[in-house]
Amino acid sequence: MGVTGDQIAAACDKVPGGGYILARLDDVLNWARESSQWPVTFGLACCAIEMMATGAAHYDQDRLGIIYRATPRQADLMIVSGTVTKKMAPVLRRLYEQMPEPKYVIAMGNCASGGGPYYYDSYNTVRGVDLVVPVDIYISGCPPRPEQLLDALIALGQSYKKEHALKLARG
Amino acid sequence: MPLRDFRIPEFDAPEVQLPTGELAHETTIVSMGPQHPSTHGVLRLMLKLDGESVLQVVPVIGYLHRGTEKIAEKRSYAMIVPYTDRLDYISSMYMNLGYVRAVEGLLGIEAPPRARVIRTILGELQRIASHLVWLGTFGLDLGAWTAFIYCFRERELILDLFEQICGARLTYNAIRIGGIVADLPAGWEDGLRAYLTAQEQGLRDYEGLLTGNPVFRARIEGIGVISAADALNWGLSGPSLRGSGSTFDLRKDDPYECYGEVDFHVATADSGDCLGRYEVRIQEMHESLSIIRQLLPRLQEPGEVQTKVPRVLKPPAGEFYAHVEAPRGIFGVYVVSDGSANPVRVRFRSPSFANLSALNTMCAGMKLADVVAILGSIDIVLGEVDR
Amino acid sequence: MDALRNLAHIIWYFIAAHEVLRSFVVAVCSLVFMLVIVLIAIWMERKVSADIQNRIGPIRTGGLLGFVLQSMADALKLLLKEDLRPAGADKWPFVVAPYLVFVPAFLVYLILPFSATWVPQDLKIGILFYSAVSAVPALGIAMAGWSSNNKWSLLGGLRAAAQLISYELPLGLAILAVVLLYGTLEMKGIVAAQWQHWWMDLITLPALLIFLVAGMAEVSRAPFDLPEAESELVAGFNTEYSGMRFATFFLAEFSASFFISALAVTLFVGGWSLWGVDIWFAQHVLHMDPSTWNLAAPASIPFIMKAFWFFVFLAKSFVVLWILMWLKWTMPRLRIDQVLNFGWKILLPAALLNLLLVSGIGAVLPRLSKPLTATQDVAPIHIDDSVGLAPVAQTPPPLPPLRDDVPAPGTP
Amino acid sequence: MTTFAQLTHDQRAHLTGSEEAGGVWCLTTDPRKVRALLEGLRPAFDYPEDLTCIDTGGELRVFCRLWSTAQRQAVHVSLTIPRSRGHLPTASDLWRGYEWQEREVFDLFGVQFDGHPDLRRILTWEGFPGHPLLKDFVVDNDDSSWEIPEQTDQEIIDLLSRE
Repeated sequence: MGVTGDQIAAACDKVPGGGYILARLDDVLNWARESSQWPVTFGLACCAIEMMATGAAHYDQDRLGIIYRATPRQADLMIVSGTVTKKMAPVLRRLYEQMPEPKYVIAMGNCASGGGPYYYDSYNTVRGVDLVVPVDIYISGCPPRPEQLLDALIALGQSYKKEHALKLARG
Repeated sequence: MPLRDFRIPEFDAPEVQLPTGELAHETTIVSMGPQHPSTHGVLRLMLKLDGESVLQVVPVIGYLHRGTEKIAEKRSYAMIVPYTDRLDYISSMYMNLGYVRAVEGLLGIEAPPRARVIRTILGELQRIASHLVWLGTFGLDLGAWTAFIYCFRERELILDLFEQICGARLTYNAIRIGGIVADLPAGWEDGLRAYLTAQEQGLRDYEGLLTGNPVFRARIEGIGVISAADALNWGLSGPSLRGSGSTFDLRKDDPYECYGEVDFHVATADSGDCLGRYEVRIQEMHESLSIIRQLLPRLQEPGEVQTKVPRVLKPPAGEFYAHVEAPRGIFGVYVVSDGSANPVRVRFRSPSFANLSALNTMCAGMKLADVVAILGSIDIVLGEVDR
Repeated sequence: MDALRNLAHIIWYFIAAHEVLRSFVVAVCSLVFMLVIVLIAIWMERKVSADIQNRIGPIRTGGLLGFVLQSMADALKLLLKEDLRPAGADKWPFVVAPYLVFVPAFLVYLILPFSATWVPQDLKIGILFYSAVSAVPALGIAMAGWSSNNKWSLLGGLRAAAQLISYELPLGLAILAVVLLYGTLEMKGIVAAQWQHWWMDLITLPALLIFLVAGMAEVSRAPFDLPEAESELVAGFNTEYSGMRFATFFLAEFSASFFISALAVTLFVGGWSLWGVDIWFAQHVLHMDPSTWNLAAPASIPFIMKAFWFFVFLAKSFVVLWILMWLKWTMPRLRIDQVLNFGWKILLPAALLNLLLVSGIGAVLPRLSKPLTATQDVAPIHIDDSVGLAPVAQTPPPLPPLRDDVPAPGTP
Repeated sequence: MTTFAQLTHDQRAHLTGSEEAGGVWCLTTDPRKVRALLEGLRPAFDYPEDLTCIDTGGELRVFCRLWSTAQRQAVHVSLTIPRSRGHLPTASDLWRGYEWQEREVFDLFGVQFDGHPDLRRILTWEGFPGHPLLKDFVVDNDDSSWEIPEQTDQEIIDLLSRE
């Protein structure tokens, strides 16, 4: 509110040694983002069941600090778990647009990544959710195992390290 | 690839003319879903509310309509089996079984005895797994988180057993035309026995957590009542129908595989409300365990698990309708062949589709929170509603 | 070195001498305390739920320091998020609502007696202050629901308004029973009375149950979490809130949960006292002389005991909080009409009945309510080795002169 | 207990053909007689199991399957209608379960059911071009032509606004 991350970053750049402070600040913020990834509760099809299984006792996503939020407003990422149909695509896009920046998308499973078994001969399937929203991580599998989803979430967390968290801040 | 640009449809409620006069109030139209925590996927309910009371529910479906029936017209008979996995993805085994039985009927062949025993066991395991997902999500709908985690704990054990047979956790493609994919791996029966013991303890856990809980009972007793006659008229099937007192169960009424040879009773409840449907499913899990126990000795008998079928299936021209009692109700498959390698038409009659159609009837006069409970109690899977 | 010490003295003098400044410092301290408590409470919630559900809970972040780092990461991340305001939202109510919920949630900490003499702001009308302030969040929640331009939020806001106001009554009546019994509105006095007469807690046991149930509804914890019922209203009144504003709601919710536990401990479970065990411990293990302690004279009580009581208080509060969590993770949610029916038809009559009962008991025990009208009147306890805790003297002995804790400016 | 012979005898006037295949009674009829046939079947066959349509290439065959819970007996009723603008009387007042099934047949095949209380598209959306399960509905496997037609909720809103 008021001051954006960009302005803080610009101010830091002017101070001698500010670059170092900025880098460390980014590290801390990226650590925070990595440790607290909240996906939106959004299941489309078969993969959603594996997504639920990932949250259950056997795999326990909460170990990584991952909790599901029902409203897109409080979510950091969207796990597109299942086939996206043309009827669903506008809703999915709206959901994505309702999420606050910075936001990420995981395309879970073959259907979300590229249409999967419904690529050919289906009149209602979107052949890959990347036609609708930008995707950061693709997971193969039909459906992927919970371990794969966990791996993707960890990989996404690691990828934050390349970003300037402060410049992404809009708070 | 650039993102497609399209207009996002706005949901605009109609302009409401504010009523005037004393005690004036207006109704609200709320769109629940397609993304909502308790619509079990991508169902959308349009609710007409008067405060918290529900006046009308209009389910809007098709958000997961993938055109499976159209795709099936372009595939060979064996290639359709994996697509059936993805209809009711919570009970894929049963979807396989339904379709495979239809094609077998068309071909006039039958699976070998050992395959039929294994199919029955897999089917009942799948029924328990499916009911566990239902119980967990039903608990979630009512705000009881812990039951969900408990149910998934035992479900993992079933998935491990399935995985040993076919290598997949959810979409099995394990029941094939003329048999099953492979014989049981060594040691599978021991795993099954260990699971049966664990599951019995698990069932005690869930019941301890939910059945006697006064809050849980208060939430579901007398909610979403539908009479047996109404339920039949609406085409309800499975536990949603038996919760109203009907004993209609294809495992008894039109036995297939080994169901004619095992002893079990059809679980029913008379109340016709959410509690009745809950009790039926809990009883069914006990019955399924008993069916599996009865069939366990027959796993010792060696034998083939696959009849010889040609590589390219060309059934004679004709049609066949097969139906099985899937965990959610009657799953019917209607296959029409013209003698070529691809079917003319494959029709999937999905239980959830019919069960969902009666939602408005059940929700009359209920509160908003009850809609969630009722929807949870009829246990729909959007994959098979939309197909 | 001397200059520094002088400076410190001057600052201390200023702080002590100026009531406003002192209040400000106290407020900041209690805010920090609240934030730390909330961080721990959130982590505890996740761990307790994990334990109940056969899971492990957060382990990856922070290692052994996870109890504060995990929640810190969540807060930092939320700070970073874009702060969205929906297109049709009512700007000012939308912006103000989180703070209307948050500020009362930490203001009430001011009146909590954390230890025998450690009360951030010792109000004579402590409980009245709580009753007044705790009614404000209902307004904030209703405002958030109303201004979000979202029907789920609106339903959540309306539910909150109905529920919070309904349960305010049994909550107030349960507190009233305590006030009636001890004859004081001052938190310190209530705890002191329990410290001296531990069996009083048994009389207020029904009131404790009523208070806990009403309190759970008041802070909207399961099974009364209807205003934000996830499976029904998506996220209820905070559906449209993101980033820091959502974090504010989140903090306020956990802060209120802890506060309800702490208040229950203060009013019904003996507060910082340990039912006489603390006295016995001080006397026989630490070889102190409790007969010289005077609650009106803070300096007469050794620091170690105050610290000990502080930890007793925290431990008790967290135990009560754990019970609330235990209930939350094993109970389904009630329906709105059931919640209101329960509040008006069962809890309120029960609270009234309890009030009647307690006033009857209060009439039988006249000497209790007599000398305890204010803390100043609390007599020093006299320990009789043969009896243990002696009853309060009919006529309080003269108070020892108050020692001036504040050093004069300039004195080294 | 109705037997097949008894059934066909009672219903002869409404039938164009009948056979018993694999324990299932298969009846064929035509669009004008179907309503009377179904009304006659209603008392015995209380469960509406399925209703669908098959595009054989030449014409559409509408197929319905009923089940008698008392008799444990299935009956298939089928009839053919022309490909375009086929009209049929609705059966949704006899079996409420057919209400959605008929909507689905309307949606995917374009068969009109006269007297249906709420004949809207069900699986596809309002304004979907064509009826996808007809054999002449061409599915485009090419990505580049993918586009989403306008989707509105007007029909649902109208339905809900009705008193």
